[in-house]
Amino acid sequence: MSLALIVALPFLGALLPGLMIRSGRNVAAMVTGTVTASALLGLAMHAPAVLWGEVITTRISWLPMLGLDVSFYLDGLGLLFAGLILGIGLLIILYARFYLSNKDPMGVFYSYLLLFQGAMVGIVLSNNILLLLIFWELTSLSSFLLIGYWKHLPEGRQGARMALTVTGLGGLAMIAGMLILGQIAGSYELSVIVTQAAAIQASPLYLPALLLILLGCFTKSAQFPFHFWLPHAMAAPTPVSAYLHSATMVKAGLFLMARLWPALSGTPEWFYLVATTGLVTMVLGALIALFKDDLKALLAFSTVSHLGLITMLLGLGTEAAARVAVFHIINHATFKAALFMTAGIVDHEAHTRDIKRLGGLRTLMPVTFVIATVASLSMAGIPPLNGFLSKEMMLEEAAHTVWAGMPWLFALVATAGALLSVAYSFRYIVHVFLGPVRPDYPQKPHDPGFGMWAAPAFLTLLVVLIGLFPMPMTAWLVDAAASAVTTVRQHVHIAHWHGFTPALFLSVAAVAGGAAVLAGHARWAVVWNTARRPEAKRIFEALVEGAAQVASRLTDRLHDGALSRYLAIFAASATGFGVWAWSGGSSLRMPVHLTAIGPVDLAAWASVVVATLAILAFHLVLVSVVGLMVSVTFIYLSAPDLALTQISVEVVTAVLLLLALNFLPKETPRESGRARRLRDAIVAGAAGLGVGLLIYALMTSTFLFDTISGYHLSQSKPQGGGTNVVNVILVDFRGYDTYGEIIVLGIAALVIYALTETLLNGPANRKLLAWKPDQKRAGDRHPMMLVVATRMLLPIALMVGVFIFLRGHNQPGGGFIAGLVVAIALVMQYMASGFAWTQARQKVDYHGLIGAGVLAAGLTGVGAWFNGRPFLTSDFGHFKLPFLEEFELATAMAFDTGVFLTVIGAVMLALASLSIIARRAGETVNTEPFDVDPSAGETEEAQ
Amino acid sequence: MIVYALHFAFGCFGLAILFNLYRIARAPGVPDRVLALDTMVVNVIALFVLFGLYEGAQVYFEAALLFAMTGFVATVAFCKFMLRGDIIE
Amino acid sequence: MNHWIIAPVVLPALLAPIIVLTMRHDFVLKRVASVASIVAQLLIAVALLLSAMANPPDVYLLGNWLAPYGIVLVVDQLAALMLVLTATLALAVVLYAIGSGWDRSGLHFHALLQFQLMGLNGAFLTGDAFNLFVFFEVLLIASYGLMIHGGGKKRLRAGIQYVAYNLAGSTLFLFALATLYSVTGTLNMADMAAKVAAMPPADTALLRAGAALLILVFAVKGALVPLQFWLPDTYENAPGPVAALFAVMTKVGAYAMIRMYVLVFPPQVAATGGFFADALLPAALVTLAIGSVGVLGARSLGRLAGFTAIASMGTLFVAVSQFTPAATLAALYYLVHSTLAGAVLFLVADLTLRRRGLAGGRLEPAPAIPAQGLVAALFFAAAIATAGMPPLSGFLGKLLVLDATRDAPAAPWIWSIILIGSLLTMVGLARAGSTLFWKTLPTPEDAPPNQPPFPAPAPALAFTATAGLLAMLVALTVLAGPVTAALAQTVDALHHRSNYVTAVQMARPVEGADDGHGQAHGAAGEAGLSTAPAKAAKPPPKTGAQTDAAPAFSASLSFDPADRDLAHAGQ
Amino acid sequence: MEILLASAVGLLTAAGTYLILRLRTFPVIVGLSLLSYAVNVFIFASGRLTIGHPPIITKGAIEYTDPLPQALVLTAIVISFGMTAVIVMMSLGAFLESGTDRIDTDEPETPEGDAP
Amino acid sequence: MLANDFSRGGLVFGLFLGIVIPILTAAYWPDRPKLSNPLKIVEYIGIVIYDIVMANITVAGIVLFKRVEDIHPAWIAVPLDLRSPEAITVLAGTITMTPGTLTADLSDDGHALLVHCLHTDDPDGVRDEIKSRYERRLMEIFP
Amino acid sequence: MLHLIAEILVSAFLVIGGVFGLVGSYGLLKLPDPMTRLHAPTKATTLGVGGVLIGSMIYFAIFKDELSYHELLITLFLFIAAPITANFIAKAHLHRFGDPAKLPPTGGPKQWAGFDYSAEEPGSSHPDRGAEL
Ligand code: NA
Ligand code: NA
Repeated sequence: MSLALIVALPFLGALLPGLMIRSGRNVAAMVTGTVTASALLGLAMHAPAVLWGEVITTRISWLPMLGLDVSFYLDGLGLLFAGLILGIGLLIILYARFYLSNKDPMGVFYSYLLLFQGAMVGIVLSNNILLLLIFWELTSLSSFLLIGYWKHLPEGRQGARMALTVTGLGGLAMIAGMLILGQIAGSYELSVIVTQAAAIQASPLYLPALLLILLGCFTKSAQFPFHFWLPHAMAAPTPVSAYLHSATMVKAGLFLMARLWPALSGTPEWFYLVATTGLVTMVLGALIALFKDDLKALLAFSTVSHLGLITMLLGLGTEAAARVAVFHIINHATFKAALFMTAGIVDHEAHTRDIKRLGGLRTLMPVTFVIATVASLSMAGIPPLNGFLSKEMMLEEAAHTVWAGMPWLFALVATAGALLSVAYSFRYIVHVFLGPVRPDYPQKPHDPGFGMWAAPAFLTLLVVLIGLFPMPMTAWLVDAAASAVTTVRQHVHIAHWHGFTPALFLSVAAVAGGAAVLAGHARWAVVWNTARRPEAKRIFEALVEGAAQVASRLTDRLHDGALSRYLAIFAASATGFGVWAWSGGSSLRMPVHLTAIGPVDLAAWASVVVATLAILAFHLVLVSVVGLMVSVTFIYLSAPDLALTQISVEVVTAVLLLLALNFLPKETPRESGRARRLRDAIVAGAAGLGVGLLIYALMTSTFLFDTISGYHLSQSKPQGGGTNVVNVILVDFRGYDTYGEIIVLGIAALVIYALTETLLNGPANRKLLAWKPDQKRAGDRHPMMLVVATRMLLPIALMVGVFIFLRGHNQPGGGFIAGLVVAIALVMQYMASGFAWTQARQKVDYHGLIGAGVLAAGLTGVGAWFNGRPFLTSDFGHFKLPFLEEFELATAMAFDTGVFLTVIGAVMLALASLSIIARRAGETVNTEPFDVDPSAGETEEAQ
Repeated sequence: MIVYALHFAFGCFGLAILFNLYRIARAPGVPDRVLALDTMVVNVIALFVLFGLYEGAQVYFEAALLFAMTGFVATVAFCKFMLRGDIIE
Repeated sequence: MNHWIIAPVVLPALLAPIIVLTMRHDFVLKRVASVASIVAQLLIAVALLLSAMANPPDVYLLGNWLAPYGIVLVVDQLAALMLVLTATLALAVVLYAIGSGWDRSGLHFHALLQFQLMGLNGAFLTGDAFNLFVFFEVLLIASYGLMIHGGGKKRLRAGIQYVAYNLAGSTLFLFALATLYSVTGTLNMADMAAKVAAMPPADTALLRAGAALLILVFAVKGALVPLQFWLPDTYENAPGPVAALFAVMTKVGAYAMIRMYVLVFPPQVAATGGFFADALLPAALVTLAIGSVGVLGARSLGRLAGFTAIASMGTLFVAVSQFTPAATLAALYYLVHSTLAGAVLFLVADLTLRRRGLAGGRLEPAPAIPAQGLVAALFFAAAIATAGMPPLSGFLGKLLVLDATRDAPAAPWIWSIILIGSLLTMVGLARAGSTLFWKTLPTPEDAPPNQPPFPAPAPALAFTATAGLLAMLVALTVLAGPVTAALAQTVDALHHRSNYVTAVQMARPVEGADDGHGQAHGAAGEAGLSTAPAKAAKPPPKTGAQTDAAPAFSASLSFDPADRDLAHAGQ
Repeated sequence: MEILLASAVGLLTAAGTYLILRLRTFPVIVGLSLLSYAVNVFIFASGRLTIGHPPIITKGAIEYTDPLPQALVLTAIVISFGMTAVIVMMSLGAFLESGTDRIDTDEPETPEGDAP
Repeated sequence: MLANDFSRGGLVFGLFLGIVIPILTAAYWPDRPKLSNPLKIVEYIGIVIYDIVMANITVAGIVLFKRVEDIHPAWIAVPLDLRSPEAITVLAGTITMTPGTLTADLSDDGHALLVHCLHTDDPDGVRDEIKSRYERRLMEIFP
Repeated sequence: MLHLIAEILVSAFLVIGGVFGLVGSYGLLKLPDPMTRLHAPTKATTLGVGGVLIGSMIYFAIFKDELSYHELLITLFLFIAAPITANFIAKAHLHRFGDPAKLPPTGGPKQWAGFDYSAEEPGSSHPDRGAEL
């Protein structure tokens, strides 16, 4: 079976339990087990070759650019770990089937479990370290789901988040570490990296890489000072704890250290970082375990301690120590998984895991007692069990180790760790199973069914068998794995009796001391419980909560909805950045001809200045003055089209603003304080100064290149068919811009209309219905004289509009201005006789007008396709009509018609929307064109 | 002769605009302000016509006509707003 | 000329008014037309992309006018990629909007959506700086309408802020364009590139000022610090599918920045040099930091999603700021990923908060919601994608960015901030997810049923749309190899800017042959590029302040496939 | 003339900027209008200033002002009109719905929720 | 559309518009009055133009040379015999454009005009002159 | 000869127009109250523009051989618009600051139209200050 398939099987299979759970819990468990068993089988098929020393590889190209390939390889180490993961996984699946209660969604559980399993197998089989990283992070994610499985428990949620945060932190550090490592080694393939030890260790980036990678390993393997998350992950259901936190996830860190052992170990940095951390963790974990009253917590810290032990062994950097490490990994997996399961059984049966409430279970749960006792004794290192074998070998290695010039320190501390280990192991037996039967268990326990104790029993059997026959049971596996770790062929020699070695003495001391410590446990416990020491969970929670609080406050401060500040920052940064960019360049000042100043210019300038300043005092009429003077400037500076457009837009905008202002507060309270206004004035002043200087500099410098508008001037008549170059640019050279621009107008009208409808159907409607005018209103809504004048002016205005439209191609004007003129003429009519009266005489639907305009423009553009030409290609020709001389008819005119219609439609739809709001606010509808009709009385009299 | 007359007229209407500006900026009431704005538009129209004369070009007359229209509509709109609040009712 | 190039603009532009006019009262027809249009856009975009992969940039001369005098559309691989991305996203969004009933909560949703797409497509296709402004405005005004779709006071107030901020941005855009026109005398981007390369080193200050203002405009769109302020409130208050669509709006800023600053102002141009890269990087890093901190500190789901968008823009701009092919590739991959991922997150957020009744998006415990398991699973996947965790494409994108920045002088800063930012994002998302989906309150007996404000007509469609986007992310992950290989080609083409410039220069109008009035605009320019086309026709009228310094396109001829070396040699 | 125009543009920009930093919607809208004037004149002036030579092709005329910036300004005017109309309407809508014309939303949140 | 040569085309077109647009806008002007007696119209226009010129000279004199304290403004109500809205509007316009008077308002039944006098010491005389000089003639024009 | 006469005529109209234009705006400054101020620009400024327009018309007709009807159109427009403008500003002023008691009676049963509030719904509030433009 391909390695990729072995890795993929659990992932693919993860879908099944979720689906099969409908067919029952047994089926789900069976399916899950089958998936795992298949993968295990696939692995086993490779086992002989691997044990023989072969390396199996699979490679699928994935992201070659990055050097990320789906590249797996199976060697002894991989085989060991994959076997553990899948084998213990199988047992856990069995155990969980009976452990989980009916209320727990089992399908989901098995799905998560398989996801996790797949991720773990992926880690141990990866050849590519980037791929390994992916599986690494996947284990964090899937364990997050598993730990938080009992989501109703706050400890479960917190534990899950804590595990994710800590291991996630490590994982991210490791990303950096792996990328550096890959860079040094020139490859992300592990099989290459392990051969590059010399290059790696000589690189200046070795230490950063090592630190980052170890951060990942230590967090994952719960090494000091990251040991705190592991016990809290125990909020998970026991099968999860047994699987993740004894056999698999926490060993991922060890696996990686073992994997990179050839490349990274052997340096003082490695030794001091890894061995010391391992040693400290081992002692500290054991010490804490001794005083934990929660069975699972006890086992969790014992796990921390044993992981420290293995880490320490890997840190020593010798081949012998590596062999021991591998051997202990196997042993620990067997007894610890069994112990977790027994703890789960106790919990399941007695409904408590509190040692203080337990004791005397020996007679009530004999089977469990036997299993737990054998496994505990192995954990304590009592001969002839497997734990004894590896512990002896560990002490032997420690005894040979010199730490900072002190030959005794390492052995001493290691022995202390072993001593504590004996103590807590004995405690598990003595305080839980021995002693008198208690009357007050939450539930009177008894042994569970076979299904539940089969798995731990099997593991305990292994404990005994390995203990009795270490060489046939495990030597082949240890050899293969150790060879893979060290890249040198290893032959382990495991024996119960090595003679009177220092290790033996240390071991005996540890057992005796441990028993003594347990005897005085009550006294020590008082000391321990009264001593003040940092509570990791609280620190962590406070840290994360604090970070979140700070983040919230920072974010809320920064993004508090104060647009005025946002815009001040905008203006200030634009000014600052512009000035900075400008000052970094050079400027060549060439004398240019400046335009002279005339009296009219001065008047216009003065008007703009005064009006602008007065606007700050908020006189709206003055905005019109500015608009007027800008138009005058345009006229004066040879831009008649601009002037016409500006003034027309001006008045339409004024009408729009007045319509809206009717409902808005008319007076703006002065709310900002002096400092605030000063700040704004400085920002605004700087922006104004910057813009003023920029445009002055632009106007007084020569064009460095010919502008493209020379072409527009020369080709406007011959190829564009019009003499008004601005209009020809608008409808032809850059007709596409104009197309976009009328669409903007059309959308604006659409948005306004949609918003109006929404308002009239929302809470605003209530406010409108209750709306009272906030100013005294004069009588005479539709003054007769205005109506009569409008009757005369309307035809004139419309004529002007049509006229301006028609001649726009050659003289100032065109569709846009004409549209505005017509709109203004209509507005005049609306103002005079009111909306309803005028609307009643209006056959045109403004929606339709906009749509027709946009479509006309678009279809004119599309029309060129039929001529084989690009969008918006214009065409024109000369035609002769009776009475009229020859004239040109351009398709651009059709386009301009689209513009014309859209403008009228958009402006009128916007105004109509506002009028609808006004009518909702209680405006009544008039049926007569004007309110005062002098002739009305006469007719009545006549009748 | 026309040139001098033109310059004289330019001066007159330019000064007139400044007068209007003063009245807009320092108006005793909004109606006065609107009146001044309306007058300003009419003076601007005169300027356009003068400018057309000065350049001998007709293109400025459209502007004048349009300004007359927009000025009228704007003035009516402002007044209507003062009178009724709602300018299209 | 290949008329398909303009189809992505014309199709929605013609359809939208038809929807408004003829389908006003027939909702089914509207929906069918809208979906059909988007499917067509997707097909056209894919066809354009395939064609662009095999050919040099294709140029469309609008109005048959010779470049640089008229407006040109240029479809190269980058533009086509953005078209495909936009259409893909739009398809999911429109299906979601239909499925969730959002499209009925106000008027004109589908018309506005079509106009929005028109604006986006137009912005990606144009080769003209001012036309870019016009299409920015089209897409913005459509987005204003979509943002306030459905109304409500919070949304309207947030909408005003969004509009006001963007109006300020548009004003700045115009200042920048006028400055650049004033300096270079052109609006055509390829032509501008040529002119900028030929700028005399003694007179660069104004050009730099114009380019600096322009970069800020794109920074506004791309939510780059300190111009990111508009984003959180906008995204939080926009309707769910609209917020999802907005995922591509920020990318318009990134696209425009890549386009302008790789084509016109690359680091090897003497006038501007590495100035923008130097300014961009710190801003991008702060953006990333602020986004990540915001995710951790968010008190509501919408805001959280908004800050993930800011963080992703930070990451994206970090890559953009490098201006190297590898980094640009990383930027493009991350761009595609973050668009899809951001959209998924917003859709899932909408699925969630619409089911939570009064609790809405607030990150507080509430009673369990209908279909909690499915929504939670989608949230988990979306969170993985946005946080850049394996196995989804975010992780690959992040690895690409890290890999591409390893040689940067600021690499330690970049790496630290990206990785710590990831951690903060991850923690923030985990906290949010566990509050929303794990820490549920018991449903009170007398509580009113958690009804969405308006009924979802086809929730399955909404879920499918969301899942479809997720599937795209999975595809992006699995096919990372081919995708990056294609992107490498894109980036290669992008960084050889002479391809683009030459394509625009060489584009020829269609000659008239079929009718008497027919005329090939710009035929005068045929005389050859070595002389100014305007002059070849007849003695041109002089503009007020024109000089005879250089013919329109002459400077561009100094470009050559190895333009970088040449430019260096020229320094 | 250049100095007059530049100073007027600068002043309009400054006043517009000052107004968009106010706290109520209406001054902000007026500020945006002023900015729009400023930028229109800015674009226009970027083609340099010419008196009495409108870009209308006339027999005998040899000098014209640069027509392109004028066309750009026209486009900009139209677009900004559309934008103004939208923001005016939105301000009205927001005021009617929320009862306030404050543009900043940094006041403490009201307890009742809002429709999503 | 209209080519450079503007004269004949323009004229024809102008006529065309002059006919079409009033037809299009007819809906806005119901009950369009029929005018009779074109000679009277010409006479009226002549009188008004003359009065406008005179009015301006008068007003200019007041503005330029009269001390502010010496200006005596007054309000006058002018009862109307005219009933046609168009006629009243023309009258009101005439009043505004001629010597020192300005129409400020209409009564709510439309039967009186409120006129403001810039400077007068004989309000009744002003009222009588308005009625005799303008209103009488308008009565003949608008039957 | 024709040209000389035309030149004199044009110049005269321009000067007269300028003077009236100035007087109109000066009146706006000098006159004491809003109602009197209204008289100056309505009449003088309108006539001033009229003068300039006539000058322009003669100029183009004689010197350019172009018969321009724009001026007529502008004049027509201004002469229709000016009274309405004045009327509206007067109404606005009366509404804001006027006191119906100080006005002459209409002579009929009805009030002046601007002060006739019968159309307003009863009970609507009338705060005294209105909009500040
Ligand atoms: Na044409
Ligand atoms: Na036009």
